[in-house]
Amino acid sequence: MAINRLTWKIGGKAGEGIMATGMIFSQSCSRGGLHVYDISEYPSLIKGGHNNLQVRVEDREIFSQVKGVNILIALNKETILLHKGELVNGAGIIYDSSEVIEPKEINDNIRLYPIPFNNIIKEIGVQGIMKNNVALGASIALIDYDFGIVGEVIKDNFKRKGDKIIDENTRAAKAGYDYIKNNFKNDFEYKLEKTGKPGRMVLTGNDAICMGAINAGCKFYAAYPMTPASSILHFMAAQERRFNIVVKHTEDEISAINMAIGAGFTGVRAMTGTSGGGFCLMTEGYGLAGMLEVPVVIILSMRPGPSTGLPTWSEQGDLKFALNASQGDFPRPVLVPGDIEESFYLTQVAFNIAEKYQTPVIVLSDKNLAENHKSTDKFDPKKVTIDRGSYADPADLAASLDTTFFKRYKYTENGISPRTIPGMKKGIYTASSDEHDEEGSISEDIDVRIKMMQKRARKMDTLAKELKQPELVGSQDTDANADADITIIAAGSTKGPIKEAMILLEKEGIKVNFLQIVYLNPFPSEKVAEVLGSAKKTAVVENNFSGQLADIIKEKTGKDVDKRVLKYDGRPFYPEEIFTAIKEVVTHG
Amino acid sequence: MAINRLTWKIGGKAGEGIMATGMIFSQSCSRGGLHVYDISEYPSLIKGGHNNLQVRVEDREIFSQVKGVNILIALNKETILLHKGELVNGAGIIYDSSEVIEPKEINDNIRLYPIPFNNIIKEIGVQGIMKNNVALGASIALIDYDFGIVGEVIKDNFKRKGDKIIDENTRAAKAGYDYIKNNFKNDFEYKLEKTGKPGRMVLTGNDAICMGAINAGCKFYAAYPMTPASSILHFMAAQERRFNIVVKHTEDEISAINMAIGAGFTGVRAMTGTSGGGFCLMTEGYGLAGMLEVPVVIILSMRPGPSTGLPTWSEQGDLKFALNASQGDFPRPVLVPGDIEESFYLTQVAFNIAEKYQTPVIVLSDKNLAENHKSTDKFDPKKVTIDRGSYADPADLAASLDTTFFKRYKYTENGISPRTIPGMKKGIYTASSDEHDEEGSISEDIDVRIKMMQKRARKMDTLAKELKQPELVGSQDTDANADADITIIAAGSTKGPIKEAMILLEKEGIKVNFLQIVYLNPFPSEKVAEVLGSAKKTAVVENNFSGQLADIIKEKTGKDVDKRVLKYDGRPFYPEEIFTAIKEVVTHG
Amino acid sequence: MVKMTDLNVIDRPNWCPGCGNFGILIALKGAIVELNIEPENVAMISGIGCSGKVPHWIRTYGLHGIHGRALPVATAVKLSNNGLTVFTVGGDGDGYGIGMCHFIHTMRRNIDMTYIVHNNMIYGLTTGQTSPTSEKGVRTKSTPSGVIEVPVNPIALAISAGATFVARSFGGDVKHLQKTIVAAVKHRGLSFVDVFQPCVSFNNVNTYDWYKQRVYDLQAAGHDTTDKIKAFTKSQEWGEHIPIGIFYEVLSPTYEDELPQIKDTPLVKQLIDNIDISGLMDDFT
Amino acid sequence: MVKMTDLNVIDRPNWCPGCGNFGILIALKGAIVELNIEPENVAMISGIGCSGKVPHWIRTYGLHGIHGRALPVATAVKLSNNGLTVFTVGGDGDGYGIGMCHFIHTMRRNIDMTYIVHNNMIYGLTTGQTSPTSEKGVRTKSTPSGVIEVPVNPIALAISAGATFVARSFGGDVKHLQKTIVAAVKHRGLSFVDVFQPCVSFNNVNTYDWYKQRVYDLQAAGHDTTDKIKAFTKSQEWGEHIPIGIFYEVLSPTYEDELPQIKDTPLVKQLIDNIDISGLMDDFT
Ligand SMILES: Cc1ncc(C[n+]2csc(CCOP(=O)(O)OP(=O)(O)O)c2C)c(N)n1
Ligand SMILES: Cc1ncc(C[n+]2csc(CCOP(=O)(O)OP(=O)(O)O)c2C)c(N)n1
Ligand code: SF4
Ligand code: SF4
Ligand SMILES: [Mg+2]
Ligand SMILES: [Mg+2]
Repeated sequence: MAINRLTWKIGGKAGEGIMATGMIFSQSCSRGGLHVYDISEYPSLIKGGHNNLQVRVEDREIFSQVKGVNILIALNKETILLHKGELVNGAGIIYDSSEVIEPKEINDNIRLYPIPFNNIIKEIGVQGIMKNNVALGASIALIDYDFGIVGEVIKDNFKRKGDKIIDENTRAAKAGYDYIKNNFKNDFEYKLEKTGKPGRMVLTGNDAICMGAINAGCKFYAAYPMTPASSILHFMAAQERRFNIVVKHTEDEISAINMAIGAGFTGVRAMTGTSGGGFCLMTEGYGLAGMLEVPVVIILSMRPGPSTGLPTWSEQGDLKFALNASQGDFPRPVLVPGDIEESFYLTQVAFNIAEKYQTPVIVLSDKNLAENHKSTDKFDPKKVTIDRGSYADPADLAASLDTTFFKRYKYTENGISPRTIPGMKKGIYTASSDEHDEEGSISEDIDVRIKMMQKRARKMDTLAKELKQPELVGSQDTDANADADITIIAAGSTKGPIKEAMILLEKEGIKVNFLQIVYLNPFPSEKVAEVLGSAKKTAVVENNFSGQLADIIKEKTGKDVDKRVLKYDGRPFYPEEIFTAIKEVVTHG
Repeated sequence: MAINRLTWKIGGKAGEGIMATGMIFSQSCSRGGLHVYDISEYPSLIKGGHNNLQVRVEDREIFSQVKGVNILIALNKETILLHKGELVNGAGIIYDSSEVIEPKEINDNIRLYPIPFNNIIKEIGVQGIMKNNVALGASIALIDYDFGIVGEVIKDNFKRKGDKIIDENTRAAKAGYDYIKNNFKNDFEYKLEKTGKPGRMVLTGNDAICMGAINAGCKFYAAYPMTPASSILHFMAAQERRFNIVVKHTEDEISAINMAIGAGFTGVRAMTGTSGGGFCLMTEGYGLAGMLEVPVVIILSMRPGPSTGLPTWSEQGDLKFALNASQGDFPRPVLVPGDIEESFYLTQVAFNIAEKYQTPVIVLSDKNLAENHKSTDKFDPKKVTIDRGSYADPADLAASLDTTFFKRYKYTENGISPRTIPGMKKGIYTASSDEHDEEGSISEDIDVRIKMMQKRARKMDTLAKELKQPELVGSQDTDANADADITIIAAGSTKGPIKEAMILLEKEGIKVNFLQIVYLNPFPSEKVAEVLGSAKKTAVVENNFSGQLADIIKEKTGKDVDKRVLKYDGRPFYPEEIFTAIKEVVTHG
Repeated sequence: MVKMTDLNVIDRPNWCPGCGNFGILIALKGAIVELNIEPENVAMISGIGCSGKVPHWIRTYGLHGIHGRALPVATAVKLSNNGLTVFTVGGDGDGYGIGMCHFIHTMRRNIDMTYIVHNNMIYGLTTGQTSPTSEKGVRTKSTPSGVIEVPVNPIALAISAGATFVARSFGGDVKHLQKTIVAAVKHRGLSFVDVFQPCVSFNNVNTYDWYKQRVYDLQAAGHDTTDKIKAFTKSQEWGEHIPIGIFYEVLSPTYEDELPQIKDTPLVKQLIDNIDISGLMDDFT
Repeated sequence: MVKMTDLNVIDRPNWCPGCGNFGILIALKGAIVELNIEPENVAMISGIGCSGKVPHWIRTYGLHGIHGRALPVATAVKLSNNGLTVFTVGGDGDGYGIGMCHFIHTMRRNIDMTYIVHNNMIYGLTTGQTSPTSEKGVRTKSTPSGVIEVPVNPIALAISAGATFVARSFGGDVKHLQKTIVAAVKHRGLSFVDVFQPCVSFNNVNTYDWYKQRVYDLQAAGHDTTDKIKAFTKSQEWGEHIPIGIFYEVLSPTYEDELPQIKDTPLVKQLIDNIDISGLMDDFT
């Protein structure tokens, strides 16, 4: 008997409400004080293709999926065929009793829970689409969880759709629940119990980015839909009137970034978001923001390329692109959150850096982080203080002439010049994409060019000095092991499975340290070099083909990592895969 | 007295025909068997700003400008003020006698040749714009060069404008010539003599790229104007009917690359060309070509960024951008010609690689190489043989079914799959930007994804194997010094001044080797690592702020070069600057 | 004779059951059969969107490129091999949103090819955001408070941009659509067909019924297709009665007609191994 | 009162002597003076081109961005601070070539700002290539055998795209131009003014004289600016007689009107240090 430790999965055709049902399950678990992590898979089509969503539940914080499914809701036969290999001994399948399952199709140790979905639905008089609610209820019964919580979640989720819909959904779920209770023995090996602790938020990285942006005072969001960044647009649009934000679905990504630049120039905190293909179209504007020294936050949510690639899957294949996009040298801060909390806080930091250093800032996410849900404690909205950077001193302004432009691009020691925005008397200047002098006037002068390049570059030095070097940690965020067998270096969403893998490795007696790169630029070369110099062994764990982070590490430190653990099939790492790869490096080199 | 060794310069307002006059001078020298190298400077405006063009002439091959001007034609006073500092002892200034030059304005050792331009023009009855021809003629007299050659060049250059124009231009030049002969002693210290050897072509890197493209069978050129790539568009357009090429000035760069892809897909050798800002807009199409495995050649002609930057000046600031543009990992061959000959031959190689490896290929040039003229021996049009790569075997096609798509993306050992083009019976397939299987059908399958990523990547391995590692050379392309004091590594147009600097260094007893990187990707890591491992000292010479080539070297080899010699003010290196910097490294580390 | 089955592929289109794209695909195939064009001489070019998947589901040469950029690709395909019959297919977002620059410029180029827009007034593949043809006030995922701008009018824009064949049809009326596509292909020059395409998943306003109740046939109504002002006037009709059929058709030289480079031989068939640049080199000496 | 000198800068514009841009700059300054708008409340947004340099030569806030992308920038400037008077200025290549996508979509948005295109029918700054407004057959550096496509008709396109104020003027007639700009700024909503601008360096066909001989004033001719069909019909006139003046003007709610977010306070003036997301976090629990 395993209590509060299971993986629940639902699969069926696209368009059957898989995601909504999974969400109800996740929230129900979270409200019972349990921790959840869910992950969904869907193809790039709207209806009919195979969708699935998998929720892992435990009573400790969890950071990724794991191998092994305990309960599978198969809304169609295909789901069984596709996922039966993932089931562990004692797992159960909830499926439509009208499907015929040959004994040879399924392992002996798997329990079958056929349910007459159609009959039930007819009996209680609800729509066919409610099948998944019946299945959901059935699964709740199987794992013996509190149906009351599920009912509440349904109520909250369908609040806006009215009582009738709430009632139907609840009745469907209850009917499934009862069917199991009435027709099967209560001997399923996996159970969930509510803990009595308060519930957590269940949200995605994109949700966290939006909350971070709103909390940071983002007042302008312009974007063109693109998976996996579209849900940022949807979120921001849904909140536009509540938080007084202008949200614009633009004609293309070129317009999106240029609008964000227009807003930034005018003094409004502005953001745009996209994925690789859209970022291609933004690269010219990215350089423009760098040259104009206009603050803009760009969310680049990665999916597998090249080109359209696997549009609904995940990859970390744009690291080097983000670092080098657009012509010429200019400050390009790139921040890489590794989890949902960091998505929230780093988005706010990104706004601060953008305004303080007057430069575009990229927040690099990926589909795994952007779209998977995790139960998360409420954020601290006061943790990151808003820093709007250096606006021009009113005294300076008053003293300036009426016939000249304001020295908006004044050479300063830290590279940061005083800022003015339209409407400010005597702050007048033109922001120019041509090389320009301190007043913003176009200049091709050798001296001006050299000084201006250096001034802009100094901003990056100033920022680098301001940042702390990352810290090496041991398993479960403890202090680093002094005598670790290996150090893993990674950036972004691989953090979750790495943390889980570290627990597994520790159990095997393998001591692992972890260095998370949060700032891809300015890169913490010092710390990374130190780690590479002192660690017994090193590995990167990356969701891409070539090992881009390892390349960057080598460029910055001159050192190779011992092993590049890579995965580029669009799927996130399982902790077990990292475990195996790392164990292999440690034991056989 | 210095014979056949001088630098001639002309300056005046934009729009006064500076470039045309310089071209006549260069061609005249070249036809006399002399070597020339010219370089022009102009601001990003059409008329009135200061333009100048400088021609260096010697009777040995020369590769760059050098410091020190011997004869300055000043079409206005500003030219004298701007350039007098560049004049060497004994140099002469040809200028309008109506300008007053105070003795203190000018060094005692400079000779003044005031000419009554307006009177002369009135006398011979030609337009005021012919002033520069008068000045040109005067300069020819001063250096005692053969006026007959100049007359011929004028005739050839104005052939299309008719006899009247030829006559006027010639008379203007002759009048200037006669004025000097009649009014000044023949004691100017710098002279030119024709050598009796045959003349060479006088052309730019862009001219060479176009000739290479045409010779390689490029039949489709689509581009949007952008300095310094615009002259490729002009050249190709001017030749469209002579060589049966379709040349399209498109609505933007996005269209340009997508057109080139359309042509490549259809089986036509296609090219596009742009500079950084336009390349930003091409990055999405660049990845598309990579995914579709469609051959396209992209000329990326660099100018100083970020953003619009210094649009009419030069920089090598897009190396890392070119190498990493567009999302995801795919083969990205990048070729960097270092001079005009290489511009010709490498463009042809680029077409061969593009078709053989079915992938986009970038040829990375810059404004210095693209727009400066050099006298050059005629190219060997047969040197690079056309290789169209692997089209599908007719037998395979005949055998394929009528109901399926052709295996256009067949997994092969070398990564290269058989190609079909529209019109081929039974070769039907769809080229898809989504990840796809061997037949081109969209697939999200794990196995397909992995195999397809590997297949595409293998093309790069195959190409890498095919390429020779670059060779280390000594000064004047001799064998490398076994005991060189320093090795310079560089890519692109810095090659010219480096070659000149090596001669200077050798004269000082400093032994220098040179390693030119022609393939930025696949990068010759092996050779570079070997050189870095064995050289006493190493330096890169780059026209950019951050030392991008040095970064790439470090990423690929883990090694730092000892010195980054950088220049990023938009101007090319003078050999003397490299000389000084290298000497400093050698002597003081 | 080309048969419908010659155009079939093994995979079934993965559009939502009931999607208006099915009808368009059938009409497209029907038109190719009716025109008797060999599949290998057809190039089907698309961008990204539900509609953009068409090339995968018809056995002709195809290129499924990037979002909004199909027209430049198609243009070059035609110029590279003017023996091919070239179609561009795609969505309203693809063509009138991100692709608008190419739309206008292609309309004025008069390349002899056919552009079919699956206009479902929504972004289908990205799960339901506003499109440039969404009506003012429509609430979508990206415009939960309602679209503020007025919709684009592709017919008026095409006419204004200089297109020589401008039509509209309805995916729910396969016969009309096939007839329109046939006329479009037969037209010498750029043919543009805007097709009403119900999206059953994300557009529950502009449904099959919605269109059926409104559309009427311009040709049946005796519209004069040669008069630009009348065509423009018709393009302004919207609401209870919406015209379909050919709005405007005029003959004028195609882009290819003005290229002596391809008069005798398509580019792709021109030999490239004996090009002589010696005269060119002489020019520079 | 704002004076002409308040708008002067120290540098002189570096356009070619005689360039039509000088007249446009004067009219623009004149209009701002006439409208009495404080320079610090004006934002002058441009892309790249000879004309794109305007913001550098007038003492207002300015943003000289990238080629073809001025309209999105301007849109956001206005939405971020709707107290500003926002101008977009740029070339025909910038606006009708590479920027065509934004042109059409901005026309349908009805943001209260003014877009002035310096239409010299050529690419000036890049030294003389064809522009989308170059007439068919024109030989330029990029079209030495003559332009093949028909020119775009910006007036017809703007009308078709839903613009609420569509006008044309001539840089050689500063009075007419200033009057037109003043009317454009006063119009509530998006105002578009196409301005004939002689380029003395690269366009020797469409000269001052060429225009002077052809242009006539629509308003003097009693044109009805409220009738879209008539406006479209007028937009088709070209050749011996070319209309200038206001083609079309209609009042309809601006984009800003439909944003309660900025009804009381412009975005830029809204405080951001006391935003409370606790309710939002509750939504996810
Ligand atoms: C550059 C870029 N931006 C965004 C996307 C995401 N995207 C894919 S299809 C699509 C729009 C689909 O709408 P439409 O063109 O109308 O086609 P439909 O699906 O409705 O047929 C978008 C925004 C993309 N693929 N590329
Ligand atoms: C993306 C990009 N492509 C090309 C250019 C080069 N460029 C600068 S201005 C210009 C066109 C100028 O023509 P127009 O917009 O008509 O302005 P004009 O100079 O005639 O006023 C071009 C192509 C650029 N700056 N950016
Ligand atoms: S989402 Fe709409 S357009 Fe796309 S396949 Fe489904 S019904 Fe068709
Ligand atoms: S090139 Fe033409 S548009 Fe540009 S400044 Fe000169 S005259 Fe004016
Ligand atoms: Mg659509
Ligand atoms: Mg122009």
